[in-house]
Amino acid sequence: MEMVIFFLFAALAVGSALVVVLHRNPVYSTLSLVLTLISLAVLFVLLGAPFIAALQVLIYTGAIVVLFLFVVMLLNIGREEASGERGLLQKVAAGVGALALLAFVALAYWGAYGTREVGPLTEDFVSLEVLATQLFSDYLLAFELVGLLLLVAVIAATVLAARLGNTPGGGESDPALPEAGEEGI
Amino acid sequence: MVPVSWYLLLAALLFAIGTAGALTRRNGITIFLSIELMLNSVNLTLVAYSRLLDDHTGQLVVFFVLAVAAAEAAVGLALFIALYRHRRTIDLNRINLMRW
Amino acid sequence: MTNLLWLIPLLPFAGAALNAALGPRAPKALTTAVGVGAPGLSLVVALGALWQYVTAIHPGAVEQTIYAWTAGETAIDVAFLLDPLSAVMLFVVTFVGFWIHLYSVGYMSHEEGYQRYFVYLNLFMGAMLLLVLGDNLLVMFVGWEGVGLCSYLLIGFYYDQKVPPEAGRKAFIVNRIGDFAFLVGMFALFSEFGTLSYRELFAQMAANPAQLGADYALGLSLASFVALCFFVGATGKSAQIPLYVWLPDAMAGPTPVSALIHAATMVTAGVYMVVRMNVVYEAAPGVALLVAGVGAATALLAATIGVAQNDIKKVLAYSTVSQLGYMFLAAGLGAYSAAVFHLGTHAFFKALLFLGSGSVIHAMGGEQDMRKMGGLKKWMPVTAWTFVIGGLAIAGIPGFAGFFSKDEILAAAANEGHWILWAVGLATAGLTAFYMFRAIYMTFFGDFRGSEEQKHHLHESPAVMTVPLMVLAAGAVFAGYAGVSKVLAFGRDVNWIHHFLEPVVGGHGEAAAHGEAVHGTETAAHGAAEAVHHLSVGAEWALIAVAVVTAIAGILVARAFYGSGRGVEDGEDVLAGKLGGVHNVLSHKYWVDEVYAAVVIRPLAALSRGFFKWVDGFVIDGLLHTSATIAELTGDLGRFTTTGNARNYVLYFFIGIVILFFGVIL
Amino acid sequence: MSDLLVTGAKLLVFLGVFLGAIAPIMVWLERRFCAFIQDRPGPNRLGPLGLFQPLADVFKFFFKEDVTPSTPDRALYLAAPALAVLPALVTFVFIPFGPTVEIGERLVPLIVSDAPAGVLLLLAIASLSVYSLVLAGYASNNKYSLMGGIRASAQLISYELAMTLAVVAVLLPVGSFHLSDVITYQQENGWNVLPQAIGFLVFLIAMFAETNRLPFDLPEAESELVAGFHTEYSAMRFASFFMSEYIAMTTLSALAATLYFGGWDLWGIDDWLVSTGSGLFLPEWFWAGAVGMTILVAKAFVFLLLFIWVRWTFPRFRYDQLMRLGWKVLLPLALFNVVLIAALTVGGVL
Repeated sequence: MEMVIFFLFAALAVGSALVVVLHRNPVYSTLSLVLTLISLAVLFVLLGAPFIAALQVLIYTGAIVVLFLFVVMLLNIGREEASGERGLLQKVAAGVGALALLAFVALAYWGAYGTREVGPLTEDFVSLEVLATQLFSDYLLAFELVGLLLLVAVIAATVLAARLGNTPGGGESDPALPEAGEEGI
Repeated sequence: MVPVSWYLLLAALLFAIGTAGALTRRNGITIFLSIELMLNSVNLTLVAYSRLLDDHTGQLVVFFVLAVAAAEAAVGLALFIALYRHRRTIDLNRINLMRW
Repeated sequence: MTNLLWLIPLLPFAGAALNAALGPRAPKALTTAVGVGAPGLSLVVALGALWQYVTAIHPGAVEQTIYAWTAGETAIDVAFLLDPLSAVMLFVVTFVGFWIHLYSVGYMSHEEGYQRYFVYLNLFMGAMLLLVLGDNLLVMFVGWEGVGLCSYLLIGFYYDQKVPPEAGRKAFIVNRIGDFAFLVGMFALFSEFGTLSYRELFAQMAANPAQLGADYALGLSLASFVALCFFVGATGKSAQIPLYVWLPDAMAGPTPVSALIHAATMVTAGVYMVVRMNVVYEAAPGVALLVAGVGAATALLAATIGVAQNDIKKVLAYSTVSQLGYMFLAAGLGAYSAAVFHLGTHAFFKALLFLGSGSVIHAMGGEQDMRKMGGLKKWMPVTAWTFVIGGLAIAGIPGFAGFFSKDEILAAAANEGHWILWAVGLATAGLTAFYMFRAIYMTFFGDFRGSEEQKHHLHESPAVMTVPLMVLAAGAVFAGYAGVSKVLAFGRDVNWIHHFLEPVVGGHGEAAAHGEAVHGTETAAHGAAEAVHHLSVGAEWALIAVAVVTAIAGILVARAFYGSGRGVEDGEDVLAGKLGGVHNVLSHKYWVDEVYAAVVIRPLAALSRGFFKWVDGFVIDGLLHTSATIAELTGDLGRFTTTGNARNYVLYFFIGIVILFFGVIL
Repeated sequence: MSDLLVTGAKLLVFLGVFLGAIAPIMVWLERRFCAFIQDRPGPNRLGPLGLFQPLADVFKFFFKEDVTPSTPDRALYLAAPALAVLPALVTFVFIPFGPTVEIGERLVPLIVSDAPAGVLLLLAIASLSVYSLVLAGYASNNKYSLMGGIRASAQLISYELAMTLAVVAVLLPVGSFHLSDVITYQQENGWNVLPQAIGFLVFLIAMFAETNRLPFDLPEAESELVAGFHTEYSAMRFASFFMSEYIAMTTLSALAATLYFGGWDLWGIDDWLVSTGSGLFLPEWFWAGAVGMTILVAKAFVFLLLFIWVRWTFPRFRYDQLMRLGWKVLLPLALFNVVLIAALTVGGVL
């Protein structure tokens, strides 16, 4: 059963990831990313991290990717224009590099763990309480710093996206734009 | 039970796809999406290791990655909007003022 | 108030900082209040501290450490010292300084850069007080450099004209030569004794006198070497042969500056230093004699030049050089208290004379040539009579301050048996009387020789300028009574200043006693000579009479030549015709500047040009150009990677990472 | 396998109640209640009190012509209505409708999915509903639709934040992400609406914004954007949006009832009803489920009536007012509420 779910969603994740990267229309890319994220969330549940899975859906798909979609629609970016000059070398080099990296990492993983399996999930591991306790004790400073980082990001985004004077287009939805990334934290 | 190395391999595959996308695409938004993909593959690795080592630290790092990704998305997209406003494009091949 | 010692130098510094912060647009009244108020408060504190110090029953030296300058074992602190010597200097500097500040309010009132002037002047006061009050040589050196800087700034105050900035540069560079020697002397002392504090230095010297006598460098003993170094430093600051050339040029600055810095206080720093280091000079009799000789030579040389000058400030400038020579003469003869005494009285009457000349220049609308003055007594009586008092004081007429101090110096020369030095001093005294009264007659008596327009503008200066004149005139009269010698007092011991300074400069003090023990033979001979040559009371009276007669003779000669408006015919000095070639030599200041230019400056300039052209232009620039060309070529080669496209850069980055993975980790 | 069977049964019950009963009733109620407020009869021809009117509507939707605009994104155009229904249908699986009961030998909690982070998942899935609006707006190839979609994305994200924070404040004293624990907590400590008054207010307002109901119906503001994101939809596709909105309203109402008003519990009256009923011909577990469901639905209906009442009472907000309310009033208020509740919880008051 678990194996089935794993392969189902792993395949979905890889497939949609390919669509993200290959599709010419950014709207489809964005939606495919949503699929990938949801597949990964399911895998998280399989790995005994339901909280992270919920956060993944809540924050990533519910907020961050919506923001992407929002921007795509706001800027009304159409399809990528036909490939121009000198794209080939870059593509080949990137592809080869990515494959080399994949091969290397895969070999390393396989060498290290093989088909090793882990024991069944324990109550403690799934427990949100243990996770939360650790977050608010050992990682309290990091937590606070992340809060600060988000504040800085909000201010930065507001400053960057704030329009000086009136320019046409975009409609009245702009005020919401900068803050939207704050969702859920 | 699914061996943990499979999750790791899946993550590596997603990472490679994301990398290739980030390097080959010219649309700023798509590149950004590819980077998000890479981030998520790392998240999967972290959760897998969390499971492998029976340690919550991996999950907590994912939590922080989520927060940082949110910040990154907010700032990055604001940058794209500002960029678009000035240049009327987010095709990175056309935004090559870093030369000279 | 001695515990507020630190406040005395700090106040002028604070004043300077405040005025600088307020900026040139600040209301004039505010600038004035700060600029004069700071030294005024400083004076109040100084007087309080001095009163407390002098009236104390056993006035040991007051020391006050403010701040540990150095970390580690060698302790050099920012510390202040109030002992009899610095007390006298403190009084002179703050008192004269304050009145000159006040005078400046009137003198500078119509000038551009009023605020800048007070910033500099306050800065100078602070630096000078640091110099005087410093507890060790390093603090003194900081003050020493500070006053040098302020001197430079103030000489070049009128920076939009040609001459003042050049004069300022000259002063600064010449001073640097002396400062270098000072530094070397300081290093020598530090390397030997490991401290720069006066108290510790003298204590160590007293404890281990052999060290001073030991060979040190250039075939000189430590004492001689150090004494020589310090003396060279002093010749720079105090304008002695051979480094006196800057002082006459320094007259390009505003006249109150000449009065304060280039007459009353800064230039006496060299004298102060020599007196302060008297222990060293006691241990180096040869150098001491050199000091006396140089002092005497400078005194005579400057006096002769002064005779032929027509610029009223130049006359006073050479007079200053001459009087400083007197002080060094005294210091070199071991009559330290006489030197300090003359320093004090000179500060009063020379400041007075300069301020008087300033008043005259102010009235004449900037004219400084005496040949175009005359009869000014009629328009500016206060200036005229205070100037005359100053002249009488410097000439050494009995009853005035200069008489007492000059007499002490001549008596010291006579007592030591250095009759040649005495004769030079006497001749200088006569010349001094002559040129001072030449100036007085040319300026204030006879008929006015300037243009009608100038005549129309003649006026007495405002009270803010005449009051300091009167105060300083009073000082020029009465300051001398602090040091009435035993002979003049008919055997009574009323020489207050001598007794006051005794703990520092002694003669009977600790250090001298030790010096005697070490240099047994020498000092014994010295003492013997002293004993042999010690003059009888009658002989002293005779010598005093000779001096007074010489002074009066000088005045009378001046009157004969210049009285009642004589002496200037067709805008030329009659003396020029009478003396002929000699006058030519004198008016060209013995061509010393020209000689310096030919011997030192031109060869140096030529050498510098050579370095600029060949070493800098060819070797250094060549190396630079070569490396730049290589970098450029390399850049050209790598240029094609710089596409300006961020995606390409990311790709380079990524490929680098992949290579790293495979190369390093595998 | 029987686990799956039970879950399926529970799912069916919920679907039946929600889709088969509540939605049609709501359609009818909206029209009648609106008419009541406007002092007119409303639809009263078909059936008693016009009760069969929804049925007629359904037929009409089925048989109307399906007009499709010429759009470059036909796939997305078709997917959008489906995406609208899906999250709305899924979310209610996390809402409990009764206590844990014994059926035969096994203990069955009367909740479709008792997932570990249930409430979070509910909110997470609910947040996905924004995609349907955005895609509908984008794929319609119509500028009004696009604007509606853009508005929807910003609005939903903004208010989701305040809503989530309000829910967090409820969970704080409970110490669990299970909604059943929230109900148990309320059984012991009284309804949350009193201590959580601020949070409830925030939740209530956010609820209106999340369902695009007046006074926050800017994505479909008919006076500005024709019909907003669903301008280009007709027939059953339009009905899908229409239905999903009602389902979402119902789910959120049930959630509000669960979080703040004790859910299926009614001060022990439910226990009495169950024990009375179980003496009759049906087993106890049936009565527990039926009574719980009835109470829950009754409470939800209070909110649904409120939805309608507000809709016909208040004017629409302007867009900047909407954003100001969300970011400058509700969010700070919700944050303050979280801090307050946290302090009270730590202090032992709650």
